[in-house]
Amino acid sequence: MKREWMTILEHQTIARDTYRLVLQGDIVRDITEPGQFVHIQVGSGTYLRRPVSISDFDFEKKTMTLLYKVMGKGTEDLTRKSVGESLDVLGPGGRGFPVDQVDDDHVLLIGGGIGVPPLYNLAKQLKAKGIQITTLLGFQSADDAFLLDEFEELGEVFVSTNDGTLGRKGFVTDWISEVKATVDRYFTCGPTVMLKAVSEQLADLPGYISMEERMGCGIGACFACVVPSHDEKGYRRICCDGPVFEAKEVVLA
Amino acid sequence: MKREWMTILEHQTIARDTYRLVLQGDIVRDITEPGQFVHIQVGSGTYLRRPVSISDFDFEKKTMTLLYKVMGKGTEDLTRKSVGESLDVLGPGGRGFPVDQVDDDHVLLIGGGIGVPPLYNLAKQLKAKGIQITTLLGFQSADDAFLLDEFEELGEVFVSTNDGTLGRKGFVTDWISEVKATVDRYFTCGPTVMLKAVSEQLADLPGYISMEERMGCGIGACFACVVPSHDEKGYRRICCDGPVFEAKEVVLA
Amino acid sequence: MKLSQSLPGLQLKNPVMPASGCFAFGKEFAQFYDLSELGAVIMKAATGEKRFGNGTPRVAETARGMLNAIGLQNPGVDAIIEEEIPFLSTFDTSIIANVAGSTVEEYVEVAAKISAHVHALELNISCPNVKEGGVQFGTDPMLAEEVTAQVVEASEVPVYVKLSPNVTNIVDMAKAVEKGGAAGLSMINTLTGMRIDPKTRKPIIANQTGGLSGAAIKPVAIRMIHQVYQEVNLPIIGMGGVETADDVIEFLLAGASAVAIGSANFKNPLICKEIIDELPRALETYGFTSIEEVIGGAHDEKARAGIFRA
Amino acid sequence: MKLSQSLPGLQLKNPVMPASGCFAFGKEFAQFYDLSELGAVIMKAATGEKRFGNGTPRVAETARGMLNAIGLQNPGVDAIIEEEIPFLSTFDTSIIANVAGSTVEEYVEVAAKISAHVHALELNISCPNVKEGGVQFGTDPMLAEEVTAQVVEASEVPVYVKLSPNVTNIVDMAKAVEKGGAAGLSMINTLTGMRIDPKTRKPIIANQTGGLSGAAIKPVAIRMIHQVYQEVNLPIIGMGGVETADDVIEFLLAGASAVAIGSANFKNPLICKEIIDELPRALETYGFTSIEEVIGGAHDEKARAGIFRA
Ligand SMILES: Cc1cc2nc3c(=O)[nH]c(=O)nc-3n(C[C@H](O)[C@H](O)[C@H](O)COP(=O)(O)OP(=O)(O)OC[C@H]3O[C@@H](n4cnc5c(N)ncnc54)[C@H](O)[C@@H]3O)c2cc1C
Ligand SMILES: Cc1cc2nc3c(=O)[nH]c(=O)nc-3n(C[C@H](O)[C@H](O)[C@H](O)COP(=O)(O)OP(=O)(O)OC[C@H]3O[C@@H](n4cnc5c(N)ncnc54)[C@H](O)[C@@H]3O)c2cc1C
Ligand SMILES: Cc1cc2nc3c(=O)[nH]c(=O)nc-3n(C[C@H](O)[C@H](O)[C@H](O)COP(=O)(O)O)c2cc1C
Ligand SMILES: Cc1cc2nc3c(=O)[nH]c(=O)nc-3n(C[C@H](O)[C@H](O)[C@H](O)COP(=O)(O)O)c2cc1C
Ligand code: FES
Ligand code: FES
Repeated sequence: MKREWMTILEHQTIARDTYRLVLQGDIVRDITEPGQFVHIQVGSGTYLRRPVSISDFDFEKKTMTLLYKVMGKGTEDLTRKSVGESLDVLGPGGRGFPVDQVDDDHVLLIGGGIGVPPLYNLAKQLKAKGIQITTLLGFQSADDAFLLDEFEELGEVFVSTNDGTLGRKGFVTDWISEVKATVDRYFTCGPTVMLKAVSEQLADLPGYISMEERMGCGIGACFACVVPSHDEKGYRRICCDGPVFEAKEVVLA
Repeated sequence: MKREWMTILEHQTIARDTYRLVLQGDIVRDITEPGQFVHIQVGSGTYLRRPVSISDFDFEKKTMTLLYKVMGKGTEDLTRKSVGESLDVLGPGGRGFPVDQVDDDHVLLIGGGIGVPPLYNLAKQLKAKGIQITTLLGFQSADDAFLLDEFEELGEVFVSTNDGTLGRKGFVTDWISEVKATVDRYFTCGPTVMLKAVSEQLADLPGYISMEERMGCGIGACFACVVPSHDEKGYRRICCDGPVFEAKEVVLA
Repeated sequence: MKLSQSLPGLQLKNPVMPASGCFAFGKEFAQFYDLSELGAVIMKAATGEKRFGNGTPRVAETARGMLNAIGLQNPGVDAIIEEEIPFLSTFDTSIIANVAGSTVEEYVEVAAKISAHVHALELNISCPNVKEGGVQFGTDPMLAEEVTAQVVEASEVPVYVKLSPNVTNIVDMAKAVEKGGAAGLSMINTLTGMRIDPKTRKPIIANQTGGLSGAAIKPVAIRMIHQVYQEVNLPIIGMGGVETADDVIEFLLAGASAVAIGSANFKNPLICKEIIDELPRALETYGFTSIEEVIGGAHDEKARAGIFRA
Repeated sequence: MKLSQSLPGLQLKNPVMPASGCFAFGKEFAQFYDLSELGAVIMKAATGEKRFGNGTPRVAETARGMLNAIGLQNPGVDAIIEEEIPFLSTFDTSIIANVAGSTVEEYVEVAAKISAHVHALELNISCPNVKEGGVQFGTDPMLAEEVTAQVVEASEVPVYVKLSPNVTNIVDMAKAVEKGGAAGLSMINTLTGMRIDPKTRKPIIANQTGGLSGAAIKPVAIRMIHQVYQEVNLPIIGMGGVETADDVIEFLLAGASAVAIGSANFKNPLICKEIIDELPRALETYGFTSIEEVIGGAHDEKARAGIFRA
């Protein structure tokens, strides 16, 4: 883990209030798994850093792609950073999806809203291993959707939107019963209610979930980001033990 | 008095840590006297506004020139503003030099360091009225000096620096005994110790001094910027009763 | 959306007013907007005699805040009645007089004189910047109750007592002044603070300590209002770091019935008017349909928010 | 410039250390720099048994600061002694254990166990985020004196008592723990605060209130240290909003002998090391020739700064 002023190579909007940010720097070389995140100091208008998942990365070019949605002051301020400026980044943080340990035939990826990004590089790596991928993506509305084409290149994709403006109207979880029969494992990221619904519907399958919580340090020192766990230790820190956990490891509220 | 987002037309360094900032906007039209100031909100990194004197202005072009020296966080942040950006300005504030009421033959201007700027437009207006001007300018060192040529176009100029790198070595007040015999009135701006020395040495002449104090509101409402006065009222607010006072009006600490 | 509301002595057309000491007696701000737009105006502190206040510097900047030690400079209660209130009275807004003093007698004298000319009093027992008296009244519940009772007795209008945050137990203070007959509370005054300049090696403020205000103290204000709202049945005028319409909503949710804006007037002299203009839209954004629904809305026993709290 | 200094139990090679709860037990920061560079390390609070702490969210952002309500999550004193202190002991720096508890017995038990393994204790009687016990110890001088005396009795190493700023009279608290036998003071802990989210209409922090830290509270910390320095003859470890070398100097001028850095570690994990590196140059800029000259330098009775204050 490093603190580095990374250079902004690209920065543009890709969906409603949603931005794609490409950063270059040495931190990229330390990435070990898809699903890790970086902790960004946006500027002097915010106090705490903001965690954002690494959606994709390129070792050779030392670049990483972040996709973020404007949710408040920090992400709002972030939109004003221009190409060529540098950004105070701490990372890569935490443990991602243990792609090396996966040797299934067919896996299911389930992403909701701004939980979709960390699944993208995961999908690429799984596909490279020859694993078949089915992806369920859920968004509020057609205007909020992104990465559709990219996931379609990697496997079958089913989309749902809350208002039915794209794909099926409803929740991403509505697709699960139709696809679960053929898959060996699932990987999911999204709002906690979705993670809970997914892990309940797929309770009989092994799965990995990526979680969110408000962070202080982002490196495991402050215990802001804990989630209760089922073992004797009693907790996990999302920033360093996670953000990716085996579904059965943690207690979803 | 207005609050306005003024446009930065020029911004460059003119001496060590000293900058020239040209702003355009409607506030210029409200200027009534040389020696008034504007109260600038530099950005979100500072809380209070920063008072800066109007050094010169042009009614037609709606421009004003500020000269400022980097003294701390606010002025430091100000240096990073670029031409074309807009700046949150409140002004024009206070009362300046009552140039309309002056009808002397020969006046003395005495400026110390970053107290020099407000005397410049004053000098131009006095000169335009046909009044002879002698100017004493004092700086730390040759590297800190500015506006020399400009004042020389308007009358005789005597310069001193603390280290002797330009003009006479010593204080601006060292010149006073040599020039005081011929002048009818004086106008001065600079650090309080200088104002006090000047007003004591020239106690027998009418004079105007421009003062500084830490400000809250800058518009007369908070009573942060008071200076004791000799009359029954007992005080003056620098931001609205001043910053320019008759030398005998106020009590210099 | 209807923003109006009645509080003891006050018909507020909206819940926003400038805080004491940050608006003088209104004249300077009247050049920026029509003061009739304000819910009310809280005037600068009045004392029995004119006061010059503390030495300068009187203000210092801090992280998202400021320190001040003005020292209650004011022309004295008589001059305020003669020279300042007539101007403010030309506007269609409620006037609240901030009453200060060093002794119970002085508080009573000022209250008795000024209360005939205003809609309510804000009893300032919390100024951290004057040596004599002020501080103890604001930190000792018994003294606070006593001075409140006497001022309430002397006043023709309802008395809001302004509480100091520099106490171990804010609820005790609030209960004490409630017992003393306060019609409402005003909270919070400034937190006592200091800044030292490494260049001069001295406190920046001539008075050494000053009162900390601004966004920096908002979490303390919100916490204290939230605490007091649960324990004391008086309407609260909330203050401490209000800078946006969202901040107003946060104060009301905590339990304030209205808010006062202090230091932010120095950053933007139009702030009160701008927030008043923005408030309806901000309330709608968060799905509120009335001001009453917001007040105390962060409390579990939500039902209380509906009842009349005066 | 010589930055080293002896304080009771501590040989500080410089006056900078991470604050309790913001550095865990050092492991996470050891990947960023060599912990031997630190003046000392103050460990996360230890309680008798392991504690899970409060619900989440446990942190919220505020203006130039943050709220936290971790709730003293820690593995318990035995696990800390076995699993954490051995790692920290590999570094050439002093170790201070932060001792917490709900009862005098728990404080004494933790102190007795852990004091054999560290250089000093920081007695935490000021955690605002646990319901039982903690708060009263930190706000009632008699209870504070009592728990201090018993912990001092039980401890093999000097005890620094960490004071809460949420009190009317910080000097009374400092004098009480001085009487109880404290070897030093540590101040300040966090100011109790709250933030409410207008979207959810609820406090952001699950525990409702949290402790306010960061630059926002620095003026309160400086004021309290300045006050206490004049009245109590104990060395002070100062904290609350330190973010720069200039801040360190401001704390020392106010009267602190050393400083601890808390929340700023979250903004920049290298902050302690960077400030230590910058300090000599900053001291020179302001014309200081030794650390001793800075300590208490803002006080008129400057002579006191020279004497050994332990
Ligand atoms: C491991 C992890 C990975 C994430 N990856 C992404 C991503 O790839 N793209 C993306 O758009 N968002 C992602 N998020 C969510 C993102 O961190 C928040 O949307 C962001 O912090 C909001 O900041 P703000 O200033 O805009 O909002 P504000 O509400 O103003 O933020 C206030 C505070 O709350 C925290 N906060 C608010 N929402 C969240 C949240 N959902 N999770 C954690 N902290 C929060 C902020 O960090 C900040 O400290 C991720 C969160 C985590 C924990
Ligand atoms: C009426 C008036 C006219 C001025 N005109 C000019 C000018 O034309 N050019 C110029 O360079 N400077 C001028 N000054 C001084 C200028 O305001 C300060 O140098 C500036 O505020 C310093 O801000 P800072 O953030 O750089 O310093 P910091 O020390 O970081 O400022 C901290 C706080 O102290 C205040 N402060 C610090 N020094 C002064 C000072 N000398 N006077 C008033 N407040 C101060 C700041 O405004 C701020 O609130 C003038 C001051 C006044 C009162
Ligand atoms: C410069 C200044 C002067 C003040 N004078 C008074 C006063 O005379 N009486 C009073 O009750 N409060 C006074 N206050 C406190 C404010 O009314 C208010 O309670 C406090 O500043 C918190 O609000 P804010 O953060 O919006 O400024 C003063 C505050 C400032 C900044
Ligand atoms: C996340 C967090 C956890 C903390 N935990 C403790 C603790 O366990 N024990 C303690 O005495 N203080 C604790 N504190 C208080 C800090 O040690 C420090 O006193 C306070 O944060 C002020 O310093 P700062 O402004 O530099 O953060 C904690 C502070 C934070 C922000
Ligand atoms: S954010 Fe500090 S431990 Fe996870
Ligand atoms: S700065 Fe407020 S009265 Fe002058």
